[in-house]
Amino acid sequence: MTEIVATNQTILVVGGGISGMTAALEAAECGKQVVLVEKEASLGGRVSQLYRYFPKLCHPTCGLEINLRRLKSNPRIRVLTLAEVTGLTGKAGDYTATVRVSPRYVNENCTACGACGEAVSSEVANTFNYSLNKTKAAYLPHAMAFPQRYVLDPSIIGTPEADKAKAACKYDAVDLTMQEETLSLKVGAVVWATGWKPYDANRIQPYGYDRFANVITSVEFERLADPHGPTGGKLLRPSDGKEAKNIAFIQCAGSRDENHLRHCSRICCMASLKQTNYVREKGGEDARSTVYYIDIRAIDRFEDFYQKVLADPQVKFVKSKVAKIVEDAKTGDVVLHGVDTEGYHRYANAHDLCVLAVGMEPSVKGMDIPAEIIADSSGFLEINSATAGVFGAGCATNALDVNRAVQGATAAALRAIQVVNRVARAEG
Amino acid sequence: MAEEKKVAAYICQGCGIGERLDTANLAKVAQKEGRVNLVREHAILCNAEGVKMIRDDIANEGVTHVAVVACSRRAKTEAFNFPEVALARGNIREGVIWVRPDTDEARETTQEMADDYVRMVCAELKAMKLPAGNPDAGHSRTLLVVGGGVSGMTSALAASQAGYSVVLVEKTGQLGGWAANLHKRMPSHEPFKDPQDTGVSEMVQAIAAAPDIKVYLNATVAQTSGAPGRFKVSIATESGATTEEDIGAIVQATGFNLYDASKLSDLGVGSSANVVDQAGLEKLAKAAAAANEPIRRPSDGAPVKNVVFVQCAGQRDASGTHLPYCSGHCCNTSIKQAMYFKDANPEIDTTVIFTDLRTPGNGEDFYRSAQRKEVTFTKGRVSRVEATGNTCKVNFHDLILDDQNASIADVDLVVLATGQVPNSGVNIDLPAEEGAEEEGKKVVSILNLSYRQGKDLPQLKWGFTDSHFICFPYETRRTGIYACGPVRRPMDIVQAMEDATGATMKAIQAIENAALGRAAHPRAGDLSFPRVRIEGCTQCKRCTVECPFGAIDEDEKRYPVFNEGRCRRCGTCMGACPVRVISFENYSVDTVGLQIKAVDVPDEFSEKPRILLLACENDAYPALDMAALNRIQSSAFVRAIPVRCLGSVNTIWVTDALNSGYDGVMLMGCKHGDDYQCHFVKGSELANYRMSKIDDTLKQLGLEPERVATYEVAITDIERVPQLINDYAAKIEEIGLSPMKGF
Amino acid sequence: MSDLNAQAVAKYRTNFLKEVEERVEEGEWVKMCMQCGVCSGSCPLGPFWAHPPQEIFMMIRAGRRDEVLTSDSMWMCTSCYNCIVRCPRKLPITHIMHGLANYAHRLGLAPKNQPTRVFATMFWNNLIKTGRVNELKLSLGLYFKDGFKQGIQNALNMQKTGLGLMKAKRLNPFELFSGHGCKDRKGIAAMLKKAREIEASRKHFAN
Amino acid sequence: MAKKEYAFYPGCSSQSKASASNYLTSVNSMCKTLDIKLTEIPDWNCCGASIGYAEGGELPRHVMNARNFALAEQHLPGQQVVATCAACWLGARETKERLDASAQLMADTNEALKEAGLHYKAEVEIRHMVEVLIEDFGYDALAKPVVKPLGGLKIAGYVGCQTNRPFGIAGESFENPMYLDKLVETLGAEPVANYEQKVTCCGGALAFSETEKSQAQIKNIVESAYDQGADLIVTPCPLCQANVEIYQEQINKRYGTKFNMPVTYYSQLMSVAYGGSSKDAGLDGQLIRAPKLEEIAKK
Repeated sequence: MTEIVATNQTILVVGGGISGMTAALEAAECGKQVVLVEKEASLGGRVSQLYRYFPKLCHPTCGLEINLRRLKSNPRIRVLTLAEVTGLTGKAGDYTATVRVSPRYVNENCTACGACGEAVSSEVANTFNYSLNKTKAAYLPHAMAFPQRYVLDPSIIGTPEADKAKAACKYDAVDLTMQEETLSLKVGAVVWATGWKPYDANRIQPYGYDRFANVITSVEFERLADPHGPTGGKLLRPSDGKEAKNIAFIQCAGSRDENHLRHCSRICCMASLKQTNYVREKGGEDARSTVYYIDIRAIDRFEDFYQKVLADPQVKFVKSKVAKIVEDAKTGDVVLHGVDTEGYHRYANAHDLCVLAVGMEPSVKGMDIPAEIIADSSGFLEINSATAGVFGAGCATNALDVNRAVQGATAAALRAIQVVNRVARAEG
Repeated sequence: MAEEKKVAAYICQGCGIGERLDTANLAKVAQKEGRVNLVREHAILCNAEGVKMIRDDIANEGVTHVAVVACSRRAKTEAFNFPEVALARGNIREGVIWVRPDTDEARETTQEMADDYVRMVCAELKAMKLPAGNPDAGHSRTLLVVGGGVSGMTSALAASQAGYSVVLVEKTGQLGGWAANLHKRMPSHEPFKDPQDTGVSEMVQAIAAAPDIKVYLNATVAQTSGAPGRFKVSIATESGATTEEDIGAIVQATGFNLYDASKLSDLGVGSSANVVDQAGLEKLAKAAAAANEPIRRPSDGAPVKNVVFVQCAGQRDASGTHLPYCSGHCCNTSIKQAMYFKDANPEIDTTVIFTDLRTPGNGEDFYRSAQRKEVTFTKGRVSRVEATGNTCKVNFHDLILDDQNASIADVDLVVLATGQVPNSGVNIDLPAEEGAEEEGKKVVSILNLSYRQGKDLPQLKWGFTDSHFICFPYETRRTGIYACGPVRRPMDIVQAMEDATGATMKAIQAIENAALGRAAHPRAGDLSFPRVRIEGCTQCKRCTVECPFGAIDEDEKRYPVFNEGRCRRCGTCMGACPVRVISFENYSVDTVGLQIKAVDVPDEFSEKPRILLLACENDAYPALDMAALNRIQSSAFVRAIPVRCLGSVNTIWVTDALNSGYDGVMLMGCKHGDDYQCHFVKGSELANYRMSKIDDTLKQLGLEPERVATYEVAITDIERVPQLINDYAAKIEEIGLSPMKGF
Repeated sequence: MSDLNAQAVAKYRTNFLKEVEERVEEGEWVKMCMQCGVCSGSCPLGPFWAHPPQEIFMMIRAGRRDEVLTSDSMWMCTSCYNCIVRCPRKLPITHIMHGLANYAHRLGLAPKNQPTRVFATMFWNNLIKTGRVNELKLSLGLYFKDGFKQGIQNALNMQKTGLGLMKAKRLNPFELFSGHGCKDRKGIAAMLKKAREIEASRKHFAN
Repeated sequence: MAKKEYAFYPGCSSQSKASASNYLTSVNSMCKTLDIKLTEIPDWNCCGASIGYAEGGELPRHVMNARNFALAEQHLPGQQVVATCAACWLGARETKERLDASAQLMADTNEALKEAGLHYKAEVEIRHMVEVLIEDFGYDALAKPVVKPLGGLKIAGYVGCQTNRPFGIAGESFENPMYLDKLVETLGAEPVANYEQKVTCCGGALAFSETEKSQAQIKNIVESAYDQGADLIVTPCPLCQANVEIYQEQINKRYGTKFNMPVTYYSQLMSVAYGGSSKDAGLDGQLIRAPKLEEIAKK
């Protein structure tokens, strides 16, 4: 049974992405006790699945490394992975949270030596790579996974595969008897940082994501570009593994669209502008990018990044919401049909690969979240629940870039501290 | 802690170490050469039993220094966590067996590698002390907020609600800043349909009601000295009198100024009274609302029937004449202002001329709401605004209808969406005279820091005092001082309030850290701090100049004065010091120097070169680890030492290495240049510079310049880093072993 | 200029958008377009539009009344509804195009011999006679729309088809004389007359 | 299964000796098997079709449809109105939705209806025959009566526009609706896998006025069916059927193609699969005969 010390001066942070980690670290580095709950098997969230950040084109894993070092050296944070908050009752300064912890089947003895991974033969979809490839059913979620501990996929439990994994482990880290646990924590304040999910591209029918192999999403494109990704960092298109040299980016794929997401997801324009840099970085001088857009939203300081890309002769901009995509059955190329609205020019452009800049949907949408937590009609949390001690942070509250998400998370940490400090003063 | 030092080395046999290496020999090395007081081997050092063994030794044997010879310092940190002793890690898993083939011919060199890492960790421990903490801690728990606008007020209220007292300094006669001049603000909550009240007066009242917020109006900061926890701030008031405040940390919320619209004569400024900027319209709207009248055009007071909003006026300008950036809020602001007219009288024609409409997030709902209210949005580029008596003619290129000569005539009012110019004080990176003279106007310092490195916060771009880092928006270069609001980057009220709350969080954290003498991010919690043997100092000033955080001042005798509270423990000063008088208790010229010397360098006939690799612990070292995790092999002749930052690399390490017969030295640090990755700002750049200087030394020693090489490495370079190592090893074999061996 | 048109110009002067909102079916949606162009790209006859829908919306906002109302663009609409289902702002574009065509037709501004305009007029007049479509008369009417000679030509072109249809019992030569139809033709006529009156008043077609 | 009863709105083209009379024939035969009772709305009138707008305008169009609703409410109370023609269904449904959405429009409509002595109570449901088949029966139920599986037939399911957009069949995608393919499978034939012209517009009413432009569209529709090796095209819409079948002759003239692709209604396939003769299935009504289908019917 997992032992956790928590009081009504403890801060519960839900979500171990960059927002949740930030909120947890800022509070803990201010001397507060924190319990950090993450539903995946390791921390890091969506940013750890990005190859580079805009506008600096630096690597998210760099920041993750720093945050992990802060975390490792901080005794005040208790991390629970494979855990989800299923209930929250009480009031500010006096909450009881119910946390469901799913079995990992690997305990803290794990040294990440990899023996179990070698032992098992069955494979499962590699969700870290958005299922673009497979991984062993005993796996380390990714190279920077924290906790640095393997996971057994539930699908092999009760099969000989699981026994192979257990047999291979010298450190008696594989525990096939692990059961789901439900914990009940006493906490004073809660930071809800459950982040976002990419909008389901299947639902954008005219673009045929469900029908055409070479139509992929922007998050999948990040994995293609990443050395840790399924193609080792090469931009190989799914249909035939051919290197993609002529790539289309479709903006507002799901965003700004009343058939899909009403809101603008804010980051997609910059993300695509950034990804045109990948195309150049990987494909060299003869690589081409075409960005199909409605408005380029390179907001505030990012404008100069846009201007740089605009000046790049290898990148073309077309002010148009693409009407539909047709697949050229012979070549596997995708042909984009539409009208360039600046002066009305009709086009039917063939590309090797088409990247849909999919919108941000708050993760809580469609999830059953504790009644304490108020979401607007788009599923975004109300930033500051006036009297309550529950505060949204990061992309759970709005469509934000990393920088703004972290600002919000830092702010949320203070709001939580205000609550527990009140409790502390009251208790003297 | 026990008086006399007792060093113990623990050698793990798990993860294949036992199979691949002769751990008994490692133990022997630790004993004989490492001279440790206690050596133990264990089958699985990180399991409960192994950890208990170590704890027991600490408790019962009085062990004060622990060498864990097992996996990388990045692994198993929960298990190997002994805060009460000095701890060092010998990395023989990721560092040795995972990067070497399991073959007979490789066995010898692999063992030598491991032996060396044992020697190194023992040597490191010898020179290490458990940091005792900073005696120079400051204990003020008061927050200084500079600027009484929405950002500043938000910060003050947030701090007081968290139980901290606040001193709020506002240069004008009242609180509220720009927001106080607004008629309304854009909506912050669903349904994002209509403008809402600014809420400024409520905030002003809340501040008045807060007992622990002391407000200085018509006041400025005359001087700021000291460090987090012990800032001394003198505040100049109208009367000319200055008062001193003891301050723990500072939030700078000095906001923005309007872009000088008089530079926009093409857009009718100057030629027509009916051309105003957004602030100008707010004034008109406020007046009209107060008088409960329609908004009137300035020229003759006739009610406005036709208004045009020109977006990006003097913004997003690639030509270099005007502001290069976008101010982010202006599209929503024009939408809001168009609603001032439409909500009052739907018959008024309102047109917004834009190139890219930028209404992120729920702003899209606000945009739709404006369209529903029949605000017309036209994608176009305005070329000229002509004054035509009491009206104007707006000429533009209609980009949708592809009409170069489109125009709107009989416009009663033209509103220019001009940008925000940060109010960030002196640009300390400009030479003094330039810094003082910007567009003829004397630039007034805001904080008047008595820091050796300048009066105000360093600026990032275009005068904004933002953080350079995406993951760390509050990674300030002046510890304990945090900027927020439009002084940091262009923003609207919602963002400013969020930002101010975040900055306040960091300021409060700085107060808490200062009280305990702890370092702030990125080495959060580090209790070590630079110590100087002042008697050895030659007053060369390199440390004071090169400190990225302005932590070091100079006293009247020009000796360095270290302000630990400002220090981020990067060691740049240590790397800079030519006489090596600066060190940390757990990281010093010796902790690294002795490791280098501890390595067993075979003679020139052995054909076994030795290469020293100094790797930045943030990007290069993790990359090495992850390469090892993927079992990517690399040369057995390399000995890697993680460093806090390449900036902390003292050239003595390199020359010592070469003198003691190493055949080459590799330095791996972060990207430098405009998009630098170094979290200590200039570390890798400095190292580069210092190594370029080392060439002369090499010549004196009669060595080839290739013997020292620096690389920019990213944390994702898991394939590249081993490649660099192997290429370099090959290069060394090519130029031959060092002639310096055996001296 | 037709009286109706003159009256409209007098009533709305420069504000064409307002005119469209009050008088054109679903016209109040025009202001909601955000110029993404997905409609134009989705139209099967797109290449034949002088001004595609999203451009027409912009022209309306820009007050280009004559250009819009005399254009034959909206007559290109095949009612495929691709634009409607793809529009991110959910504009009922098909209906707006129909509405504009109808309005231009009503004001007598639509291109005189625009074939779809001619056919549509015929179709409606044909169906209201009996309440149901008389396909034979309709097709014959269509053939002879450009005069007798051309009509014979057209008819001959389709002769084989026509005969085929008759053989297949899908075209009835006797429809020329009797054919299908509703019983309550009077009621239908009265009902439609009333409907036109109401619509005229609702849309301010004051005469 | 109990008898299902609906108020039937055949539409102008599906009258005897009208251009889709064979549709009607096959529908009747299909309904007989499925035990569906269709009662024609007495004295129903034209829906105005997709082209009625230009001369008819808005309210008159709605009033025409509302008249049918009123008649159905009056004579066939409680029964849903079922249309077989895509345009009729669309026109009627559009009217219903607009009237439901606007009290004003509803009032105006009834004011006009009064002239014909009618009143619309807004109680009717408007459905397409395909909806009835899929939702009220379901593929499994539709498979049961199959006695002559259409094995060996490869069929291109040409959905077209008006049963598909803007309303469409519940749960189907506008870009790639599957219901015709599923129906074809249900009847034992092989649906064409990726029939890319599945939802291309045939030109609709503009086939009469913009002949060339429409025929270019139709050419693609037929061509792609050939490319995919289809034996015939199946459609749910009379106008689609007529356009795609009738104009092949002219297209051949215009483009020198040799098109001779049968175009049938789903109801004809069902009638045959349910054991109906060519005559029951209205196959004698084909301008371009469907020999393979007729063979199966003969068996």
